[in-house]
Parts: sequence; structure tokens; C-alpha cells
Amino acid sequence: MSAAAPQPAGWHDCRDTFSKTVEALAEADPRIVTVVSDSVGSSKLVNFRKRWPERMVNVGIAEQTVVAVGAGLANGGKIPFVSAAACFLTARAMEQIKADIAYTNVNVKLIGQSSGIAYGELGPTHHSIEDMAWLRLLNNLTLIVPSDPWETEQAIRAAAALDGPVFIRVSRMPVPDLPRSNARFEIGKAETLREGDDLAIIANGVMVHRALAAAEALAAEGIAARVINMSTVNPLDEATILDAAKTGAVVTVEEHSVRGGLGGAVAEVLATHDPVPMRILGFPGFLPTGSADWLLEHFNLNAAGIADAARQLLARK
Amino acid sequence: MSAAAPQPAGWHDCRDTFSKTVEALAEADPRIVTVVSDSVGSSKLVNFRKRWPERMVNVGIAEQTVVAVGAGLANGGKIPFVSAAACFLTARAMEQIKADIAYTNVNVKLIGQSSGIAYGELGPTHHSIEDMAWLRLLNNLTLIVPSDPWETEQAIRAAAALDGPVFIRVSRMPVPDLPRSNARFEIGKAETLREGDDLAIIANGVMVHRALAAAEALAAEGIAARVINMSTVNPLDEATILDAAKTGAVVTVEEHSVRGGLGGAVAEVLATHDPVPMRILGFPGFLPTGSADWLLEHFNLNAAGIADAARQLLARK
Amino acid sequence: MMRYLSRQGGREEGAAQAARTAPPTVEETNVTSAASAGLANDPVALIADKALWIRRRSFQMVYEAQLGHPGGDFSAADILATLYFGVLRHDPSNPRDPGRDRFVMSKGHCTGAFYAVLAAAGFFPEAQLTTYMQPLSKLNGHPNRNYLPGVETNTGPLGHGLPVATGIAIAGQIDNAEFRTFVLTGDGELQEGSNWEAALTAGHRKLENLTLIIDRNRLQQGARTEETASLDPLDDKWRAFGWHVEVLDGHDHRALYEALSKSPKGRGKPLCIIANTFKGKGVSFMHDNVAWHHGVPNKDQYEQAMRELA
Amino acid sequence: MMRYLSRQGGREEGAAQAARTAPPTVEETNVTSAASAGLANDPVALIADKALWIRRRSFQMVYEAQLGHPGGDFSAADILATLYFGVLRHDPSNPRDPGRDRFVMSKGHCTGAFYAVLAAAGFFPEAQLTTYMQPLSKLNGHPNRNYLPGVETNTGPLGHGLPVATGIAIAGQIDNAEFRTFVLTGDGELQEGSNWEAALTAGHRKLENLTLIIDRNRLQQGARTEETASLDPLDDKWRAFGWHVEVLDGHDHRALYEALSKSPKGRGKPLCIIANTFKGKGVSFMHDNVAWHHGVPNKDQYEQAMRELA
Ligand SMILES: Cc1ncc(C[n+]2csc(CCOP(=O)(O)OP(=O)(O)O)c2C)c(N)n1
Ligand SMILES: Cc1ncc(C[n+]2csc(CCOP(=O)(O)OP(=O)(O)O)c2C)c(N)n1
Ligand SMILES: [Mg+2]
Ligand SMILES: [Mg+2]
Repeated sequence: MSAAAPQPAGWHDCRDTFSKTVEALAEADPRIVTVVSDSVGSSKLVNFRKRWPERMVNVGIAEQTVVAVGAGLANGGKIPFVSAAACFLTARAMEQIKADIAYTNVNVKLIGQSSGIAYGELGPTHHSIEDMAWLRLLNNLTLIVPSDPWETEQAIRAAAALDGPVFIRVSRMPVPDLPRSNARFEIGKAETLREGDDLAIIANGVMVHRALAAAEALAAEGIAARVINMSTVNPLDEATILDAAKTGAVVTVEEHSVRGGLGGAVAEVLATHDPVPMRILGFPGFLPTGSADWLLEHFNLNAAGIADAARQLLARK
Repeated sequence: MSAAAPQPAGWHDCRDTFSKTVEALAEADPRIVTVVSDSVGSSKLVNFRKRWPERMVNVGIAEQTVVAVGAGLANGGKIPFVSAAACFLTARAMEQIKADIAYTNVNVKLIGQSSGIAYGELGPTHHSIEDMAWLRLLNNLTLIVPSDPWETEQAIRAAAALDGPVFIRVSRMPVPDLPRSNARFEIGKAETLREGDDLAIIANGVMVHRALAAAEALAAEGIAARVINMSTVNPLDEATILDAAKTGAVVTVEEHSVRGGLGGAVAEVLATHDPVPMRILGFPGFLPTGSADWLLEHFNLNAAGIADAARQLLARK
Repeated sequence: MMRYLSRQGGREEGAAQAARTAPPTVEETNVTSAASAGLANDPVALIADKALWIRRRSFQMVYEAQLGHPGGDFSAADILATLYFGVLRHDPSNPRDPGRDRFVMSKGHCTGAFYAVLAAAGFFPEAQLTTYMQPLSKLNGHPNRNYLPGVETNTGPLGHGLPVATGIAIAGQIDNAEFRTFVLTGDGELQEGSNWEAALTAGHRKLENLTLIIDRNRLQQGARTEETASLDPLDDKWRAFGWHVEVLDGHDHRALYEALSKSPKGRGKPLCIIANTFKGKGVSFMHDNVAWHHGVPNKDQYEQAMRELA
Repeated sequence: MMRYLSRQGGREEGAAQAARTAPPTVEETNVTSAASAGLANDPVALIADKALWIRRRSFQMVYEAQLGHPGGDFSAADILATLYFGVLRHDPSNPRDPGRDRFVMSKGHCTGAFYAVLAAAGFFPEAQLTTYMQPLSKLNGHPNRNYLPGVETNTGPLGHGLPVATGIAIAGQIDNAEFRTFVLTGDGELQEGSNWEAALTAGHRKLENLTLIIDRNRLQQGARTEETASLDPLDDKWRAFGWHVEVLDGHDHRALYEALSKSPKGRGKPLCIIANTFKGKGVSFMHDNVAWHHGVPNKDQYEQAMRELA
């Protein structure tokens, strides 16, 4: 909906990764279909439609039905990737996600496109900063928030291979490829991208590269910040969180409300197992007008803001 | 839907309090209207309809519309009480609650009837154990979970007096009148029902009387448990939570998922301000078949279970 | 597909297969004498017999659980009996066979009738019906696919069945598969907008393999549909959404059987059957009485109902 | 109600009031010469003038913001101009007057046209339009009631406007109030089931004070409506849901003005106006072109459009 922002070279719109990966999967497995609600272009599925028109189901602007039809397609033996803007896919179809997908426990992959505040200027109705809180308490539903193209591809492949419901947040906000020495994706396993024992920064999605940049800045001051990519929010990797607690201080960073999301999930684990001081960085709620980039800056969801929070937290440790 | 369970003498179905209070308000203020989705009987509004048929709007089985029509009625100068089963009112109308109610910030009162697991045997589709997590991150929307008839009446009166959106959970599970020396209800203020400095039990809704019973049992062992009724979940009374943290141990108890609800809210406050050991008591997710009473017993959400959790927590303090 | 009960005018294995799919447990019960070889040769007589049994057995379940939705069980009993004993090609011993016909019970509150017909059809032992809504029972108040064979999707919230069934039918359309998809909704349920979204898509895609049956008992939970949010002219609505509509007496087994078993090939549209029914059909004091939406019988009522259901 | 612009055949204060409601800021702009006393005596000429101004001003907003939905702005411009300069009784100096007519912009993505008409009608200074979608602007990509006078409810997700407008109309019905409620939806938007829920209720309650205008441009975000989830026969659908339907040319100001300003008294049904329009109407390269759903112009395109919109 918003015009494409100019992307720095080497930065990527993960929707492209999504469509490329789904096409690759569809080549190999005829059961793969896509299901959209007038969201072909915004899902970057124009090429998929060109290649397999009969394997794309467009139900029109009807999010309840796009989810329910996904459930039905799974019943009929398909592996449906249901793709629509994250804000509508979750809010408008919450009961379908609860009943038809999670509770029925069907083999449907829900792709929440342009998640978080990617739609910037289009405002709170188009922001999806509630989805982690809304979805992570639904049993059976695997919830993944990938951080970059590589992980987006891995998450989509893992979702296709898993016999069960998955929700994947896919951002349109350009992100760089993350540096990884030992790349291995596993659902439910957090990834430690940088070692450090002074504190731990736990992030996911488009915030991970910002967390790494913050850690870099802190390192220059002699502060060793561990950076953990908590891309799977359900099931949650409690072991890695409890290991992080051993640093004595945890900062969480998410492109989401500060209530109930990644920070909330980590707070629950820490408070009930090993209480250590925490900061939860995210958005306060309905946001004012502004582009995605502007909103991130305005709310200090950037390397400087994360580093600041870390310094403040260390003072409390 | 389920047959009325035999109620112990002196225990009450708070839906009766709801309807009695709304009738009293409607007598005094012609702007009060009720809005239902084929939920007249289940909301105990048969008498309201008899008295003011023109002031009850029944949109049929259509939860998206019952909420949106509420928003429209507020625009037209009414004070609508929108009443439907909590499970459908939230899940089916999540986007209407987000956009039409909370974000537009209108003067609508949403009554989530038979909340929690009151519908017992009717299963997870009819349980509303996600609503606190789903709603508490929506700005503007006051969220209240009253504990007994007195508080239900106070909450409904306070909601009517407040110019803004409110969601109130109303249970059909019979509860006793709580002992109160100094009864005073204020939105956003937690109520300390029992003093104690060994630990604090924070509960709301139908769990409060169970928390008091647990405190009674603990007192017999010389453990002084403070009992806090956190009936307003948004805005959250952080001061009372931080005061509770001074006891060094906090147990939360809710008729809700253990993720993201009251326990999650308290964990966020504690972890970011004053981390102390916690236990979060609630339901693990989609539940097996069983009556409301059976489910509460099965998942140890009773005085004995709460007291047990408190003892275990004290050992960690 | 050889192992399925075939439809009228269908394949050769017809009647013999029908007899074979009759579940052994049913013959042993004291409330039915169904499924003799003779009856199996006449689907309508078999259906009538099963419908009566479903009414009796579901009412017993509701009486014992003191919970349930017997009014809607009774309005749907004839439709369910017709589907399971005259129309659906299904194999209880292989309930997830990819080629099976699908039936989606959108009015998920009517588990009394639904579980009874599933047991009668042999999906699980009849003895299991006594656990209806008991702790840890697989017979929840609303159907759960992960508990019970024969359930296609978990229902309970109204307005979910048709959209899911539409997805199933689309899968069949994509694969050019033989199976049909049937869904039963209430009428009040049609006030949920989700149905009209799916109606549009099914009409648009000309899903002739999809059949919606509306249990048109003209009552919802609290009152008559036409007093709440009126649905008439209901046939015009479905036609305007691109469906072929047939209106019939939802307690007339032959009419149901003929309408449902007719081949959909060439119709070029999804089929909507408006089955005019009565809530509480079969028991005088429940007949067309909204109080029995989720009423439960006392001993006297139970006994009277059982006398009438003979 | 004396201070409102009255409708055709309406009250005595008619034309003089119309002139009075013309906002001073508009006359000062370089893209319109509207609202002279002469034009104000002929609503249709005034409307035509305003519609052109809305197209020009909204396209400038989209060009400057490099964001927006100009195709749908243009299909709706004539409808909005007719409403605000010929039909609605509103008082920009008292935007929450309980007696005002309500207009709900359900196709909330078309804020270019919507903000332009609100500014033209005097709800806020035209100068504010330059802040469209800028940081901290009250002119968000989708309308926010708490930011701007004249907005009745926050829209953006499709399918919210009609249900909210239905609630407003019910409030009027309960109070026997004079005000009317108008709502403008897209056509693709009607695929959302929420609309059909509200359609049922509005039809059931015979809300003659409610008027729905459908911007029937036959395009949605990605393709034609009839290729996506077909809506035709659209008039039959609304009739089957209990509405009175009129079909007209949504770019014909006189047809719009007459249909919208006719008194609803005695109609006994809510009114649905199917306004046949073209997405991108007014600019050759945008005409009926789905690429302009949310396309944004480069300099050449902007200049050509401005030449054509003269
Ligand atoms: C989304 C949703 N809203 C409300 C209910 C509560 N409810 C259960 S049955 C019922 C009435 C259904 O009426 P109808 O569809 O006519 O079914 P029938 O008459 O066949 O029982 C209602 C309102 C529900 N189960 N789901
Ligand atoms: C619930 C919801 N789903 C999807 C969208 C994304 N969206 C914005 S505009 C649009 C197309 C609308 O088409 P139509 O209603 O015909 O409007 P118009 O042609 O007048 O622009 C879509 C799908 C949305 N805003 N809301
Ligand atoms: Mg009915
Ligand atoms: Mg359109």
C-alpha cells in the first residue's frame, strides 16, 4: 500500500524471500497452494499466480474466509499458505485462527505480511503490533518472527515440513542479511548471534539487526552484550532465556506493543524461574502518524535506543 | 447454554447483578441502551427487554456487528451496553473492538458474559481464557474483571459514568459476597482484601474468593499472605503491584490462560521494576471436556492449589 | 471408492455396500431395529428408522448429561440420518480416506444428534455416547476432530462450517476429485457474515461439489429468526449469491434423499437446500418451542418424549 | 437545524445557508473558483466545481506524500462533492452537533478525496492538507475521529463503515430524530461478511434514515471484482436483504444529487445506491486502471493529470 521505500543495497524485503521460497516448495510438492484475500500483489505472489493459477485461491476481501478456506484446503489434502496483511489476518480472523486452525490443529501456514508497523503512515488499523500477544497463547500454533531473508526462507521451509499450524510474520521493511557463523534453523530454538555475559538482548524480527548494532556500540564501551534471536515465540525456548538470565540483566526488543508480546513472554519465564532486572522495548500502543522508519526512530527502537536501555539496566543490575 | 448448576445459598451469578444494575441505570438515564446478538437470555436481559423493548437492539447472531452497532449508537448519543458471550464477543469481533471501539475511543461498554471457563463442558470454543491477553494491550479500553456481585455493580456503574470504552468480564459461575471492611471501588485501583507480608496473592474475577480461602489456610500455618483483588487489568495499578513485590514473592491467580493475562501483566511490571519470584496460576490452554467446577479442580485452581503454589514459592524466596 | 456406500443411481456396489456399512453396535441397542438386510435395500425406510433412533438416543444423552441442545438435535435428525444412511460415501474404518465425502456439522451445538449418527454409522462404539460431556470425554459439548473420527473440523462458534466446507470443496475442485462436501447450518447462524463471504466465493467458483443444507426451523437461541434479524426471502439471498436453491420439507426423508443424492455434475453452481423443519420435531411439547433450544428434560418430560418417539 | 445546508425540497433557509457553509479557505486556493454566490444557487454546478477541486487537491496530496489511493479517490470524488455540497446537513463550526447528518467513509483508504472534501466544506483549514501522512500529522493515511472534526469513526479496515453507520441510524430511529446517516463503501469491500450482517439488521429494522452508497468501480486492490469474487447481481443481493436499490452513474452529479437528497420518509427501507463509477475517473491513464489503486504519480504523470483535470 505504501510506496516502496528506497532500499539500501544488500537490504531485503522479506516478502520477496517468502514468494521465492513458496515457489520453490510448490515446484517440488503439488500439495502446496496459496490462499489470498485480494492480497496477491501485497504478498508478492503475482509470479506464483502466473505459474500456477489453479493453485492460488483468492477469496476476495474476506479474512475470516481466507483462514477458514485454508483450513478446508488442508482437510482436502493441500498444504495451504494463507497470505494476507498481518493486521487483518489476525484481528479480523481471530476466531477462525483460534477454532479452525489452532484448536482443530490443521496443517495450515498463515503468513502475516507487512507485520508490525511496516505500513507506517497508514496508521494503527494497519499496524500489527498486537499479533504476538494475541497468538502466542493459542496452543498448537507455532509462531515465528524471522529476522532476515535467510531465516525467512528457513522458517517457511520448516513450516511446510511441519504437520501442523504455523503463523509466520513477514515484514516488508528492508533488513540486511545477518552475520551467521553457524547457521542452523530449528523451530523452537533461539539463536545466539553474539556472545556476551554482561547482559542479554533478546529480539526478533526486524529488531535483531538493530540489537546487533546496539551490542556493537556497547562493545566499544567494554560492555559485552549477548544477542539472542528469539524467532520462535511459540513454543518458547525457555532454556535459552534462563541461560540469558545468568548474565543478570535482560533487554527485550520487539516491533510490537510492550504488553504481552516477546517481552511479556520473556518476563513470564524470568519472573517464574529466575527473576532478573529487565527492560521491555517496543511500542506503547496506537501510534501517531509517521513512516515506519520515523516511528522506529521516534520511539527509540534503534541501536542507540537499545544501547541506552542496556546501559540504564546495567546500572540496576 | 449449560444447565444452571445448583448454587450454594448466598452465592450469586453475577449476570443477575449485571442486569439489575443496567436496569437501575436505564431508569435514571434514557441514553442507556442494550445491544445483543441473540444473547438476551444468556445476558439475563429478558426483563430489560420487557421494560424497554425499544431500547434493546438485537442484531441477531453477528458479533462483529453487535460491537460496531454499539459504536454507532454511541456516536448517536447513546450509552450502549453491548452484551454477548465473552468468547465470541472478543474473538469474533476483535477488529471491531480494536478499530471501532478502542482506537476510535468511543463511549461503549462491552460486557463479556459467561467469561473464562464458565461454559465448561461446551469446550474451548466457548471458553474465554484469552480475553485479558487479547484486550489489555488496546489503549483506551478499560478492562475490568469483577470478583463478586458488589464489585460487578460498582464496575458497571463506574463504566456508565466514564466517558470511554470499557470491557467488563461477567461470570455466570456462582461466587460468594466477599468480606470487605472498607468497600470502595475505583477503576484502576487494586483492592487489598487481606493484609500480609510473607507473600502476596494477586487475583481477579472468580479466583479472588479462592485466593482468600488459600490465605486463610496459609494463616493457619503461620504464613501471612496478602490478598490483592486486581479487578482492573487496564489501566494496571502498578503501585500496588510494586508494593506487593516488597513481600518478596507474588502468586497470581486467574481464570485465564497462564500466558499474557493477569500473570503476564504482573510479570511485566515486576521484571521491569522489582524482580521477585513469582508463580502464575491459570489454565495451560485448550482444555479437555469437563464442567467449570471440574476444570477448576482438575487444574488446581482452588484454595488448596493456590496455597500449595504459595508454599512452593516461599521456599524459593 | 469401492468401499463406500454409494448414492442412488450410482455405482454397482449399491445396496450390498449399504448393508455392510451398517455398524454392528447399532443392531444391538434396544432403541432401534434398523439395518436389517431388507431395510438396507430401501434407503428411505432405513433413514426413517435411523432418524427415530437418533432422536431417542440423543435425547437420552441430553437427559443423562442434563446439558445439550435437543431442539436443534430434533430439527436436524432427519437430515443427518439421510446423509449418513443414504448419501455420504464414507468408510468408518478409514475415516480420513482422502476420497471420502465430507460432512461438516456447522451447527456444532447439536452434538446430541451428531454424535448419535456418527455412532450409528460406526465411527465409534455406541457405548461411548454415555460419556457425553463427562470429564475427559471425547464427546465434548461441541465436536472436536482430534477426539473423534468422522468429525471434519471443530465447530461450536456459529458461521465456521460453510467457510471451511468451501475450502474442502475447493480442494476437490482443484484435484477434479469425485468427493462431495456437505455442510449443515442452522438458520439463525446465517446472520453471521462469515457465511456470506463463503457464499460469494463458492458461487464465484461454481462449486457444484458443495452442498449447503439449512436447517430452517425458524428459531434461533432466543426467539424466531424473523423477529430477530429476518432472513426471508432466504431463497432469493442464495440465488443472488450465485447458488442453486431447492426448498423442501426437512422431515421428508424421500425429499431429502432425492435432493441430496442427485448427482451434482453439470449443475454448475453450489447447491443450497433450504430444509423447512421444526425445532423439537417429534415431541409434542418441544415442537416449534424456543424454550427447547438448550432446554433439558426432567424425568417426566423424558419419559413422555420417549413414549412419543416410538 | 437552522444552521445546516438544507436539501432540495427542504426547508426555507436553503440557498442562503448553502452559501454560508462554503468555507472561506477554499475560495483562496488556486485550484478552484468555487463557492461564488451564483454557483451556490445551483447545487449541481457547485458540486461539479467541488468535485474537480477534490480531484486536483487530492492528487496533489498523493503526489506530495508519494503515498495514497488515487484511483479510489477519483471514483469517489463526485459522490463526496455531492454529499458535502448538496446533501448533508452539517455545521463545520459544530461538528459534533447531535442533529447533524452523519457521513461514514467506509473506504477509509481514500483519504485524499475525503480530507480534501472535509477541508473544502470547512471542517479544517485547507493548509492542513499539506501535512498528509507526514510525521505527527492529523491527516493519517486513514481517518481518525480524534484527530479531525468531521470524521465520525476511524476506518481503514474494510467492512467497518456500514455496521457502524447502522448503529448510528438505529440511534436516530430510537429517538425519532431527523438526521440521516450516509455511508460510502467500495465494491470489493462488500466481500467482507460484516457488511451483510449489518445489511440484515438494517433491512430488518427498515432503517429508512440510512443510505449506503456503493462506489461500484468494479476494481478492487489487485483485479476486477468480477474476476476475484464476483458481486453481480449486486442489486438483487441488496433487495434480497431488504433494501431499496437504485442504480445510477456515480459521476453524474444531478443523478447523485437527486437520489441522495430525496426525502427518505415513507420509503420504509434503507436505501442502497449502486453508483457505477470508474477508478481513476478524470485522468486518461488512470481510467479504469487497477494499477492506480495505490499508485503514486511521478512528475510527468502529475503534470499530465493536472492538465487533464482542468
Ligand atoms: C459465534 C457464535 N455466537 C453465538 C453462539 C451461541 N449460540 C449457540 S446456538 C445459537 C442459536 C443458533 O440458532 P440456529 O442457527 O437457528 O440453530 P438451531 O435453531 O438449529 O439450533 C446461538 C446464538 C455461538 N455458538 N456462536
Ligand atoms: C479488512 C481489510 N482487508 C484488506 C484491506 C486492504 N485493502 C485496502 S483497499 C483494498 C481494495 C478495496 O477495493 P474496493 O472496496 O473496491 O475500493 P476502491 O475500489 O473504491 O478503492 C484492499 C484489499 C483493508 N484495508 N482492510
Ligand atoms: Mg434455527
Ligand atoms: Mg472498487
